[in-house]
Amino acid sequence: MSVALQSEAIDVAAEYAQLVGDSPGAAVATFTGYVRDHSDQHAVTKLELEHYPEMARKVLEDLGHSAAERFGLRSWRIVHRFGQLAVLDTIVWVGAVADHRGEAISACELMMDTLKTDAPFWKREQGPAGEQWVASRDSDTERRARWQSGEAQ
Amino acid sequence: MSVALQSEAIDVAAEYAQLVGDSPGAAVATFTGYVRDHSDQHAVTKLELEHYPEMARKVLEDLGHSAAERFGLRSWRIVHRFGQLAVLDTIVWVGAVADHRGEAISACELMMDTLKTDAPFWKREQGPAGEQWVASRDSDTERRARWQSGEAQ
Amino acid sequence: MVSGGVKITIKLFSALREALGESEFQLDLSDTSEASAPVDVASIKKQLSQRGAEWKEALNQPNLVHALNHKVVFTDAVVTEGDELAFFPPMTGG
Amino acid sequence: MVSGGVKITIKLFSALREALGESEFQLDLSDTSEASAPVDVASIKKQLSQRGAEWKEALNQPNLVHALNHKVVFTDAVVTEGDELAFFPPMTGG
Repeated sequence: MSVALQSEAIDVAAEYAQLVGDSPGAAVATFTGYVRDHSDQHAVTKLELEHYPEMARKVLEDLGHSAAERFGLRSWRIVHRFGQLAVLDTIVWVGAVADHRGEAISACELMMDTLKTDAPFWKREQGPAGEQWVASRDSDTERRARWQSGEAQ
Repeated sequence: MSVALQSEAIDVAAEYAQLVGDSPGAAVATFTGYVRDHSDQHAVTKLELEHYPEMARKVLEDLGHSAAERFGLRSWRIVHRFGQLAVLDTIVWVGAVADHRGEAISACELMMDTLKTDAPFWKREQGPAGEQWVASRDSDTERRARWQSGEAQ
Repeated sequence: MVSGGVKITIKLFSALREALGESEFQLDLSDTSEASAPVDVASIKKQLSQRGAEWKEALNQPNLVHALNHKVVFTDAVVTEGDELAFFPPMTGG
Repeated sequence: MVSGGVKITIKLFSALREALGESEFQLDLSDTSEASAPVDVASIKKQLSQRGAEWKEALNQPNLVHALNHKVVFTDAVVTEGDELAFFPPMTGG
């Protein structure tokens, strides 16, 4: 039931062990996001993640609590990095523990979809073609909207 | 892109590291199932998992390949245990690597939903009330059917 | 057919294995099948049901699953020499 | 109000911070707001837009997000002393 904002790489194995050790359940789903080596148009070699620390923490905590309530989670964890990242570095890790698989998997999906559009982080890509801020994606806004319309479950 | 059937506990951290090390992608989703301490009506202290080895391997390989094709996975892995299990032991682990989160998460969900109804494993629960074979769940059959109707994505 | 005729392997799992006390055996189709008709899963269920009341009951439960050479099939699937045919209740893994 | 009036904190992030060359500053609402009318996000955008063409452009882009005390709000949200008001482009984390 916690959020971490950190500049260090995410230790996926340690996060998993702690999440499950804290409150074992029958079903554990996780998602890890890594830095892509390309964006929509450009090759990417580095990524800078700017964030709004106080708001990021609040948004991620709210969204963890709301996923926990919606899906009856036993536990959850959201870890998000900021600062300088290299290609294939971890960016984000979410984990959910529930009694049944559908709840754990849907909670991870909800946390990721909401995080993408609601958490105050901004990606700045660096590559051979120079630097630019990453534009937000319509597909992310659409995935986010599914949870409000009840289309996703 | 592989299946393991084993009587030993699943080393989740090692499985994760190998899956991602083999073919890194931007999005990695995993699901782990553990032995519940209760079934629909009874307390459970132990579980015996009978399986049909040759068919189990074939079914799980087919379903991994079909999830990979459907969701354009870079890699996937399914590990299923058999034999004597204790409460909170790992039973099953699936992992999927894709370019985008929706594909990785949906692939894990598809693999789990299909595995539950199609892979030849049978659970026998042991508890204070005696032993019994676990009955199949209508909810599992319904979740499985969503993938054929196109309701799930 | 001097060498024992058309043999297939039958496998039973879970509650079915337990109820019938067997997990695997050879079945000779030439004993009971009609000379030229193709043998299907339904006719093998019929043949095995003659082994006794518990066989008849176990093999005719509504949820019975049949797998031919590791693939779930309907009762009209044709069975030929060397095939492996398995009977079991609905699966409960995962 | 001798001690400087009604102050709030303004924060700017990402492309907005970069375009305007500031990340955080204090704004005194009593300087420009009308005596008794409540101050909302829209009126602060108007006040800041008077700082120059680049401010006007940056604060009037269609996708601009405003967060008041760490919560996304519409432009009619009322701002009071001590509040923290942030402006930034759509978020691209995860």
